Amino acid sequence: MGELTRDQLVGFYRTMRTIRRFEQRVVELVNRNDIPGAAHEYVGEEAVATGVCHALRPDDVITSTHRGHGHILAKSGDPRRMMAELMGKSSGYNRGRGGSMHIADLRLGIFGANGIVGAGAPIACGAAMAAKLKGRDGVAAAFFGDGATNQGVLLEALNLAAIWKLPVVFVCENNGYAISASIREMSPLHHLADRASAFGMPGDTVDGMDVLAVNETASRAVARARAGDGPSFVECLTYRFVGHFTAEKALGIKYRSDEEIEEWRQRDPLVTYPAWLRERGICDPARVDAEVEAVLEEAVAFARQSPLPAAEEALDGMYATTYPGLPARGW
Amino acid sequence: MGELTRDQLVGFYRTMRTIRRFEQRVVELVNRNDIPGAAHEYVGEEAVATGVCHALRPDDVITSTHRGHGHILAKSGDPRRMMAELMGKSSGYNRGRGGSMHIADLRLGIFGANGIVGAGAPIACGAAMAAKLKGRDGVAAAFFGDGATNQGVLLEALNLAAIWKLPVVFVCENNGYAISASIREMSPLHHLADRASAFGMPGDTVDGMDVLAVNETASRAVARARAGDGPSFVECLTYRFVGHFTAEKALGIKYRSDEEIEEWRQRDPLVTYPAWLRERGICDPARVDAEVEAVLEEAVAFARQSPLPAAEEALDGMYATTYPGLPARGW
Amino acid sequence: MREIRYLEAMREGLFEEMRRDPSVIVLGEDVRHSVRGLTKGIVGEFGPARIYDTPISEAAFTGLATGAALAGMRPVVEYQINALLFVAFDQLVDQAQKLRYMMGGQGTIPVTYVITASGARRALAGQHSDHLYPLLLHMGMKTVMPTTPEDAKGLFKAAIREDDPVMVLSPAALLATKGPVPDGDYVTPLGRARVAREGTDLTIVAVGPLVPEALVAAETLAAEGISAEVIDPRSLLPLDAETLLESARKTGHVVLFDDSNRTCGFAAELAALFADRAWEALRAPVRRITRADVPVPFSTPLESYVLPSRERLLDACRACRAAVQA
Amino acid sequence: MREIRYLEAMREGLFEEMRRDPSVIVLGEDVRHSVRGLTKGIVGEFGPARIYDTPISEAAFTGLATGAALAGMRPVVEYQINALLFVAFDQLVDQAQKLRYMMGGQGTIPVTYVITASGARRALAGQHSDHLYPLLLHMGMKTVMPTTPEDAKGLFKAAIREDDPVMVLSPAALLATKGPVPDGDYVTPLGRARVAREGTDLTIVAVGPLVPEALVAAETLAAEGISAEVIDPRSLLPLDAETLLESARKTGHVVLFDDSNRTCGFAAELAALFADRAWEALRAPVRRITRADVPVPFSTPLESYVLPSRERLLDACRACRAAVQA
Ligand SMILES: Cc1ncc(C[n+]2csc(CCOP(=O)(O)OP(=O)(O)O)c2C)c(N)n1
Ligand SMILES: Cc1ncc(C[n+]2csc(CCOP(=O)(O)OP(=O)(O)O)c2C)c(N)n1
Ligand SMILES: [Mg+2]
Ligand SMILES: [Mg+2]
Repeated sequence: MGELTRDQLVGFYRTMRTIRRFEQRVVELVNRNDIPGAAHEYVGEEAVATGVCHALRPDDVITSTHRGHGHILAKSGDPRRMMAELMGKSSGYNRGRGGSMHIADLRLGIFGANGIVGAGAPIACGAAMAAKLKGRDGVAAAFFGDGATNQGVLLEALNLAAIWKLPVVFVCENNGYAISASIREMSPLHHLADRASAFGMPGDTVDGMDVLAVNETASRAVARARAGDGPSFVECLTYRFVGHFTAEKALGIKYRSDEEIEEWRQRDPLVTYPAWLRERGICDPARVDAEVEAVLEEAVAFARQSPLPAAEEALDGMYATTYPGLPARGW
Repeated sequence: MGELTRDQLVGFYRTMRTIRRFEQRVVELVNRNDIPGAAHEYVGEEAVATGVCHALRPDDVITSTHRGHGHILAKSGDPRRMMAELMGKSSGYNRGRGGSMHIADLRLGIFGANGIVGAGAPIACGAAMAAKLKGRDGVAAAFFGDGATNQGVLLEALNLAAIWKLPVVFVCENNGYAISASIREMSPLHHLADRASAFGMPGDTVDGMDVLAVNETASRAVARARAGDGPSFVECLTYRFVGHFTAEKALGIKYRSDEEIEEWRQRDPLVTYPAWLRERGICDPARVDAEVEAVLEEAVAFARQSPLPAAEEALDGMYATTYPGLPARGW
Repeated sequence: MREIRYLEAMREGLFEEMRRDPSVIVLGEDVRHSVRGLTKGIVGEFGPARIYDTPISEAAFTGLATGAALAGMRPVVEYQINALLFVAFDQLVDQAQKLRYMMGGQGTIPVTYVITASGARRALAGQHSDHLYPLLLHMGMKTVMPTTPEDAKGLFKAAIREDDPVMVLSPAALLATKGPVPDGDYVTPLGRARVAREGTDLTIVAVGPLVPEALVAAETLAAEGISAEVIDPRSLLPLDAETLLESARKTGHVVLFDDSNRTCGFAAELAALFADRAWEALRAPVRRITRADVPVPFSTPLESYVLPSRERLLDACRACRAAVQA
Repeated sequence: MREIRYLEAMREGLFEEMRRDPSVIVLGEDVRHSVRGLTKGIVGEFGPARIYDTPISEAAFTGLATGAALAGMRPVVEYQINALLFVAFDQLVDQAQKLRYMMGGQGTIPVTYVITASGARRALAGQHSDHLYPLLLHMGMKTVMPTTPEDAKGLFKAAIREDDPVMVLSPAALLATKGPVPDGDYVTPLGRARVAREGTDLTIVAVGPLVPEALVAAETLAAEGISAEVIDPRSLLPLDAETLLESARKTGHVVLFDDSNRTCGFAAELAALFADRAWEALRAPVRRITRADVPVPFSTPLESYVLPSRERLLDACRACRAAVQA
């Protein structure tokens, strides 16, 4: 793996800070109805996406989840086009068709957020297989939550990756809950990484609030995959500081104790990591903060200025090859 | 568990012999076109169904597979109504609607063979849950093959059973192959029972050609379930002496070496077990053979004599409560 | 009669059935905290043995409900969105729906599936906006979609008592609407359509969230001198074909206003039904206003373009009448 | 022209495309030993890197094909029976089919799915006899069902070259039939119906395994003085609506002969199409002969009763003509 450079260390912070601030703006914009629909914020989990994606190359692939903003930003997604997509604008990544749960940028290897829990895992396996067949040493990382470890297709995907030694890293973001359901009740396992051995691959559990730890473990898994030694499973222990989605407050449900939330907040990577950077004199985080602010300011402005798509575009682009009468109109 | 009685030991043989001879007749009848469609014979695997079902009570439940005749006979299914079903007769278990892959007798706790690999496992979980909720100490056993261990719904079911401590025994009949696919290539695991720990339950691997070993292990798992201690996974190493289905020969495919087949045949429970019974003076297997022959003779005769269902019956019984126009006719 | 909200009426129905029949249990994701609101307070009244938060294992818990039902329970299974049917599809349509028939009529499978916020809400995009009832109907699954609080309670209760699998779809757009709901125990039987508005010139068959839209459209048409009858099938399978055909025979003009995809959708089935069995009476082609056959897009102008709209319904109704007058 | 069997023509098509394009790979259960016969000899010619026996994990290998396709491969995925679509359903219709649209048109997903023995074979009962194309059409998936060896090869090759997901259904009943197949490279384009027999009095639209049945029925009708036109859509989506409508406009009488379930089935879609767009020309109601809406039963008399039959087709054709003459 080698030592991390100063630039890399600062880069981790820039990514984490970008995710945190991006999400905070999303919450504001959702509450103001500038972003319609549901957004699942990644606040608290920044170290996971950052640690993993910084272990990847630009030509590597990720598949993401309903809680995808962090993964996409960490894989160098453009905040402008993301924000525009969230606002349903035609300059958005998906030309307004996808919104939060479907953002993709194939050129950056971002094979899409996904609205279906677990569904991205086999797609990542396919990308990995393609890399292998084309004689490239590309790797695919599949992100998914603790809840997803009980979804059949994900378990099937683990097995496929193992028997075909696909260069995949399965990244389990264990934030303790699937909406209101505690993973303690939904799984008999103490460490979800223990499921890995049943699928013939190494499993590690790592502190998902520590970007350096995540990056180190992910880098090992990526190197293993790249070397042709097959898949790995990395469980990252993390926590979301916010509700399952922006609108959770309105539901009036409570499934986590204030103490639990407070305990995890003590380990906020957006507090601990910049403190560490400052202490070591690696950089002045405030500088990065200012840069990030400018980028996000511009992203929001770009999104706001962009036009909405024309209604009739809704029937375009469903098929790569189209035919008369396709897709059928509803009238 | 306690010592097995002489009656039990003889009973094991009677069941195994019944299955073997039933299946041999099925092959003949399929080849003569007296049984239409596809039948998946259980020849070679008799010790598994026998050992497991003899560990169950009459009010316990099983779910079976496409290769179900053995399970059903071992759970006291009536060979007459089974044979009639295979011939599509109205006296068959399913009144001719189901055939080989769907035989069921709910009163005997036989919740059906199933044409979809892995699909019976969650159904067994449901039966187990019902027993628990009704305050009974009933147990459900789910049979499935090695190939089924890679089907998502089965893996999901393992987890459900574990977290809810359902009284289920998962019986994996590892006969080495899913049609032509060797489990060695389809799973990274040496012992499929090793998947169990990833779902928080004990897993055992047992010699599936040894009815006593199967029965002992299954009895332990059943006792555990009945005591409220939750599910277990029992892998039985076995082998089918015949093709995947009766018609396999016609396909002209070969995926198992003659040596391998021969090796397993050396361990044929229909040879080794009666020899053991004879040696110990427990019984004269030839007597049992004669009884079994008579039973099967009668079953075939019963099936032959029974009438085919009337065509119009085809639209009956789809719904427990019916309505005008339901089910829609095709004309 | 007292007026309550649709969702509250559903909840009343569920609680009443649980009191009435101890074999009714509830399974689904987040049902204890009741993210969807249907099951709020259920643990308090009925205790933890009758309500189960499931892992994200839709196929398995659907199958579990089947097994439990065969063994004498009467499970109610909640799915958070239509798309969850996709991952549970084999267990729904190939197991629960088929088993009784394949077993030659042995046993019953009294499972009620409920999607408490069914169909499109605003801006949930391609995987959270489907309305999949045609897939279920094609596979023979009983399916109801109540559109008033009264029917919501009555049909939900009827579904729970039914000895077959029944899917109950509660359109997201209607959950907060209020309406009169009778006191005390009642059920709305499956297989009976509701004439939501009487009329003589034109029959609009409207489904689920589109029924209120159709009623508004009917007012507009009335002002234009067209008397539209609006029929709410509410029970999609079994379907009350007679009430639909009778209306078509009376008006001679039919416009279908359906919330599913177009190709092989529910409106296609109805059009085929009318073209076959109301042929003599029809005086204009049967028109379908449906969703377009694309995933529901996220951005509001795109979404509105793809979903069936009142404007398109009005155009179709006018064209349908004009066709004849011309 | 040389005559070869349907299955052999498919196989030729697959081999030709694999030679032509190194990105074509094959995935499925038992494809190396080729239990279905389509892939016989493939390992020998193309080596193990282009053909994968999968575990019984249909959802995962379907998703894997999607990912591989997005990354530049062109996978051909074989399913042994229709029911396997159920367990892979989310990955098929909610992922592969939707992703491109939801991504705003990024990328292509050139996956070909093939069910080499599609529909009912004899006595395989409720879970091995489905014919599920209406479910796919409803979700917008391109779907073809060739009925001659020539089309089998041509449409399969076209499907493989198509840059979208395409389902190829090869009816079990037709795999062994022989017919002329051109030498050399050709494709049969999607979206063009085939007029299998010309006629003037009545249009029969027949699907898949029912096409040969319809042709026999047409001979019987001819002897009775009714000239039936038989149309084989062969490409179900995209559908060649114009050819179908043209025939209906010519004959004024339409009978649909479809191998899927009735409710919300393919015949419903066609009936709706005709009732809307051939309205003026129709001189009798559009009749549907389809499967009954029950799982296919095992026993032969029951099975025959449930599946669409030539006798019922003939009755419907006669009634359809009589309706007018009366
Ligand atoms: C297959 C499926 N089931 C259920 C849902 C509804 N749902 C969306 S997110 C979610 C919880 C996911 O939990 P987890 O995987 O732990 O991810 P997290 O939200 O914690 O990041 C659920 C149940 C879905 N989208 N897909
Ligand atoms: C979900 C599913 N996939 C594929 C099939 C086709 N199929 C029927 S049996 C079988 C092999 C099953 O292997 P295994 O589970 O090991 O059982 P065995 O036949 O060896 O007893 C396959 C692939 C099916 N019926 N269901
Ligand atoms: Mg989580
Ligand atoms: Mg096997």
